[in-house]
Amino acid sequence: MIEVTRHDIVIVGGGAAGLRAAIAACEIDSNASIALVSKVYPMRSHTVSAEGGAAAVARDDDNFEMHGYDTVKGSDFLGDQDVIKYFVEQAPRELTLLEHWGCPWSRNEDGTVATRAFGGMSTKRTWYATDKVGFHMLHALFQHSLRFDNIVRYDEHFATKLLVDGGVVRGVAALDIRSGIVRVVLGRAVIMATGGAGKIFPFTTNGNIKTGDGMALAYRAGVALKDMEFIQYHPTGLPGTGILITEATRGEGGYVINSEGERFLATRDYGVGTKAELGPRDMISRAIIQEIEAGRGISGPYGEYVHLDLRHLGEQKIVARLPMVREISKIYIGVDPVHEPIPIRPVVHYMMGGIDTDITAGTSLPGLYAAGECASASLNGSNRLGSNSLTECLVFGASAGQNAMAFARGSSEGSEQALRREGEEEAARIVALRGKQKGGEKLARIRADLHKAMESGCGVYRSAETMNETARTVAQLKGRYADVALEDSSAVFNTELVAALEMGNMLDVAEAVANSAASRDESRGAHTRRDMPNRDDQNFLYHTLCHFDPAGPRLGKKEVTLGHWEPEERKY
Amino acid sequence: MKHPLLKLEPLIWLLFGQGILLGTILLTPWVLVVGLGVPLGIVPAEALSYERAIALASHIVGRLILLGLIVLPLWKGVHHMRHSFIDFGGAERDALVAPLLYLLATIGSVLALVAVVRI
Amino acid sequence: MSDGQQKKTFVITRFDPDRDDAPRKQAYEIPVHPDWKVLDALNFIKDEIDATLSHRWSCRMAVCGSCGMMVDGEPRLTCKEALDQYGDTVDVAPLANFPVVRDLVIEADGFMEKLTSVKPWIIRAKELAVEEGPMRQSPGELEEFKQFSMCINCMLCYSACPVVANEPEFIGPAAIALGHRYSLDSRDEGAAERNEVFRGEGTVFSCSFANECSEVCPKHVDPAAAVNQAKLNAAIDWATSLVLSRGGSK
Amino acid sequence: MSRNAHPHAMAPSKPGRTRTAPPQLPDRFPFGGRYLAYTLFDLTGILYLLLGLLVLCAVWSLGSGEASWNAVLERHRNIFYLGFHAIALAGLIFVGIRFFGFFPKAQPPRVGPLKPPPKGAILVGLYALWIGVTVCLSIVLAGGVFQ
Ligand SMILES: Cc1cc2nc3c(=O)[nH]c(=O)nc-3n(C[C@H](O)[C@H](O)[C@H](O)COP(=O)(O)OP(=O)(O)OC[C@H]3O[C@@H](n4cnc5c(N)ncnc54)[C@H](O)[C@@H]3O)c2cc1C
Ligand code: SF4
Ligand code: F3S
Ligand code: FES
Repeated sequence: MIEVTRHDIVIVGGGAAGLRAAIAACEIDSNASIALVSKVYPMRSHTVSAEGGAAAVARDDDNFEMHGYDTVKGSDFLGDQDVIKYFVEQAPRELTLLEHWGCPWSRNEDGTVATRAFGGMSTKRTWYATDKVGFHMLHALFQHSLRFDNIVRYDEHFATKLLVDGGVVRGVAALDIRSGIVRVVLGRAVIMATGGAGKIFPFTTNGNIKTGDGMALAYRAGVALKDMEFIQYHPTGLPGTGILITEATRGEGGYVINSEGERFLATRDYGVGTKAELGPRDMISRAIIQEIEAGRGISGPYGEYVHLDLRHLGEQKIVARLPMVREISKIYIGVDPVHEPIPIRPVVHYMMGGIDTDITAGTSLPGLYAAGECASASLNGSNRLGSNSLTECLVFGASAGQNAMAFARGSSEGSEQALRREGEEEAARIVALRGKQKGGEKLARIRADLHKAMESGCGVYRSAETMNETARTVAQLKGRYADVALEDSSAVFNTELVAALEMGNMLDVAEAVANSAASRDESRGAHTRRDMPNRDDQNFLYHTLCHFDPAGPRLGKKEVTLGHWEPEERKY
Repeated sequence: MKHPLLKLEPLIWLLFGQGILLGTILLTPWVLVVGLGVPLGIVPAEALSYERAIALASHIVGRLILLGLIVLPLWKGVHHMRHSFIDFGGAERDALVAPLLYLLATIGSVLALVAVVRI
Repeated sequence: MSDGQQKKTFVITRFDPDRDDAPRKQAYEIPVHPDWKVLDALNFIKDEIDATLSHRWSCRMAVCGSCGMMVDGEPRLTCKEALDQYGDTVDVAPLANFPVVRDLVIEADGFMEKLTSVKPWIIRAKELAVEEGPMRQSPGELEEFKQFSMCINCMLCYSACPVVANEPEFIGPAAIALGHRYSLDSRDEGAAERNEVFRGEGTVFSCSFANECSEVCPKHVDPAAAVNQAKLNAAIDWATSLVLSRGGSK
Repeated sequence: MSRNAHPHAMAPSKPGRTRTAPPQLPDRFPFGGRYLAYTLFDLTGILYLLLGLLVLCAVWSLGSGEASWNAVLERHRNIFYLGFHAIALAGLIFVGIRFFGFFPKAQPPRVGPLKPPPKGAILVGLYALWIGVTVCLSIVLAGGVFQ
């Protein structure tokens, strides 16, 4: 049994990118019907957990050229330069809009918006609202979106399939988690804004919902996933839980120290130069691993770590600028940063790669747009600079909304009959999976094995051998997944069913990550190989594309758009 | 349950609030002296002799204080009783009970006015 | 670590509308880790013992607001509450005062409606253009509403408030706090509109200042303060509108 | 087990999409844990109502002449009246302490251009007022002044 509804456009995802897209669409046409499908209530989206800030040129001593250069250099020159230029120019406008919509940005004494330093940024250009930036941005966006009654929300609906008819995207099939019904939500354009996929790794800052669903849906619908090998490790995660301690701690002047109390980023040569703690994430993560390998880590119940020391900032500054860091440290690791250094180690944080999009947020599939972490517009290249991604969600969320609306106007509705049939097939698949007793595999086992494989093959340091091994394991896991047995046959709020669907998506994303990684025979940005430590612009200054094929992924290449900044050695 | 009283809710709440605030402040000395001190003989009975009571009460300040001493606690009383009634599961009957309680307080308030004028 | 093998029993309220007439209790005895939060235990049960257990969670860092439940009778964020503060038996139930969808999952749509009803967005007589740039707001002006903007919509306050339990129309602590937050924002001009809402069907005056909402709020929003401030503002607004409409009636 | 809350508590305006179990009140309500103080606080409503009515009676009698006033004074010596006033005093102090504690935070940071004094100052002011008025009025009533 399915239910069919029609809208002008369908947005999948209620995080910063999805909400921004919805609002952008409303601004164009306040009568258009906009479906917002999200597997959690929008304000629960993982944007909520972003802490440090959002970057945009704001100060007199800053300009677009500098923001652009920092970004392209951070990307290890794999960022598309037209995209970067567009992004930095739109950024101030987008953050200003958010200010108009009520986001409680922290302020300078004169009432202007305050900015802070961030890793890899050459000046203070990160707007912040203490250290709960994502939370405040998401709630401001969500609350602002509530004023438009033409946004029709499908809360707690899990999109499982892109519906394509005549080569054009016409909507999605979505499981209503609450009732178990499958809805066919039709629109003349679809925007994917489903966020990242950190959950394919065991140790991540990402929440439970970040399972790469949108990437997998697009991938299976024939759109390439781009640059999937680039997984950002954030240097400062709490051992055990992986909860993030924001980079703003370093922006505000925190030190990273080893077991000997040494500020190794400043004293040793890790490529970050005088930036020390304000270097980019990939370099600092590698430095921490090297310190640990050199025996200068501290060992604890959850493995080796180093320290993030904020004590010299003083209680007043910590309370005023970093209240959440203090709260989190106290609750989740039992440390008060005012008096003790915080244990930290690199943790999987962000996917530079994603659905292959261009400067318009469009994809190779007509009618399909993507924005936010699930997309790869090639802003971030091989390494994202902290605080660029929240802004990215806004900039490309807005263009996705605008361009999808424009596309929808010129597009027909597609054959309802065909789409209904597709929806029914999807519903049948889901019903068959629900409480499927036959099978010898347990979901939790598959997840554990996936985690192990991804960590060993796609960690901070990689090698041909481990990556290929991981790619093989993932392929096996896909086979085991087909044999999974489930226990819960209830139609209502069946979270086991949702987890099983998510597992299918994670395996597809993991497949793309492992295979893309194995194909890049160089070290660049977050992709660091022990066996090939150097960057190779001659052969590898291109984007990796990974295409879905039931027989196994097919890899391809895409040009990097250069033209403004010449690639050079990345040294700070 | 929507009832016409909703419109007057701000007024009721203001009276109620003052009942807690000023009512408590004014009632404390009253209970201490009139309710306990004099009857227990701690305070000499002459303090509340008819003549003295009349003299104090007929002053304009005296009249105002007495008015406050009656009206404010009445409103605090009925409003809280309404809350209690709802808390103990009477929400369905609120549309009936609330007007009755507020009527009681209104009648009491009118009588209070008469009483202080008539001294 | 896990060698000590401390065990605890979790008595969990279960309800499957497909099968159960009414909620029932089910006990699980599991080994627990000293560092665990309550949520870790639930996830262990789901992964290892009973995959049919349903509960909401995501961020596991006390910011997404999805994991609220009654733990030993008190509304708590399960990802924030350390297990070691509880005894050998821990009772976990869905949030009080909400209809129960399944197991530990409650109906949140009613809350979403209340949240929307207070117009939680910046209202201005004339919308600003982006070109005008960010508005100015002093740190002092920010301070006036900052605390009330910290709400994560976890709804714990709703399950503690006796008025919410008994008066279905009551807008309730978090939503009123949110509306009040916008009215206090120096960039907003919509206070009068919201006061209208506050005096309407789910009137703020229903709140009996139980203060339970603030007691249980994991984010120190102090919604009781917001609700009671909103009362005063709504009352003042009512009084002035009374005077004005009498004086200004043409 | 706890009692059911109002059947429509926190229900959406349109009926939910699946069958739900009815909302329950928190286990401890109304007399357990912190709820006890709240419930008692509300129940002091009865005390205040009775006190208001007693004062009304007294004032009315005062206006009716000496005899009825003296009857009032006489009545107050009755053990029930004394007991009631003792309980009432406890109730007043309880209400005062609980409410004055909450009062400062119930003041908006701004009403138009007006800002209230700092919270600490409000609290000190309230207690000063309470004690001050109690002492002064008690002295007046007890015949300390205006003889
Ligand atoms: C801990 C942490 C801190 C961070 N700090 C910063 C920072 O300081 N600065 C910065 O710039 N960036 C930061 N980031 C990165 C940034 O927050 C994210 O990249 C960004 O929030 C992603 O937003 P999004 O809208 O793309 O996705 P999300 O916010 O993850 O939202 C995804 C949405 O898609 C929905 N969805 C997913 N799958 C489905 C499906 N199958 N069906 C229906 N709906 C679905 C979800 O319900 C959700 O609404 C941080 C990230 C983390 C994890
Ligand atoms: S006010 Fe506090 S308890 Fe209530 S929803 Fe918000 S954060 Fe949760
Ligand atoms: S608990 Fe409820 S009664 Fe008022 S003070 Fe909070 S809203
Ligand atoms: S899981 Fe997000 S608040 Fe607990």
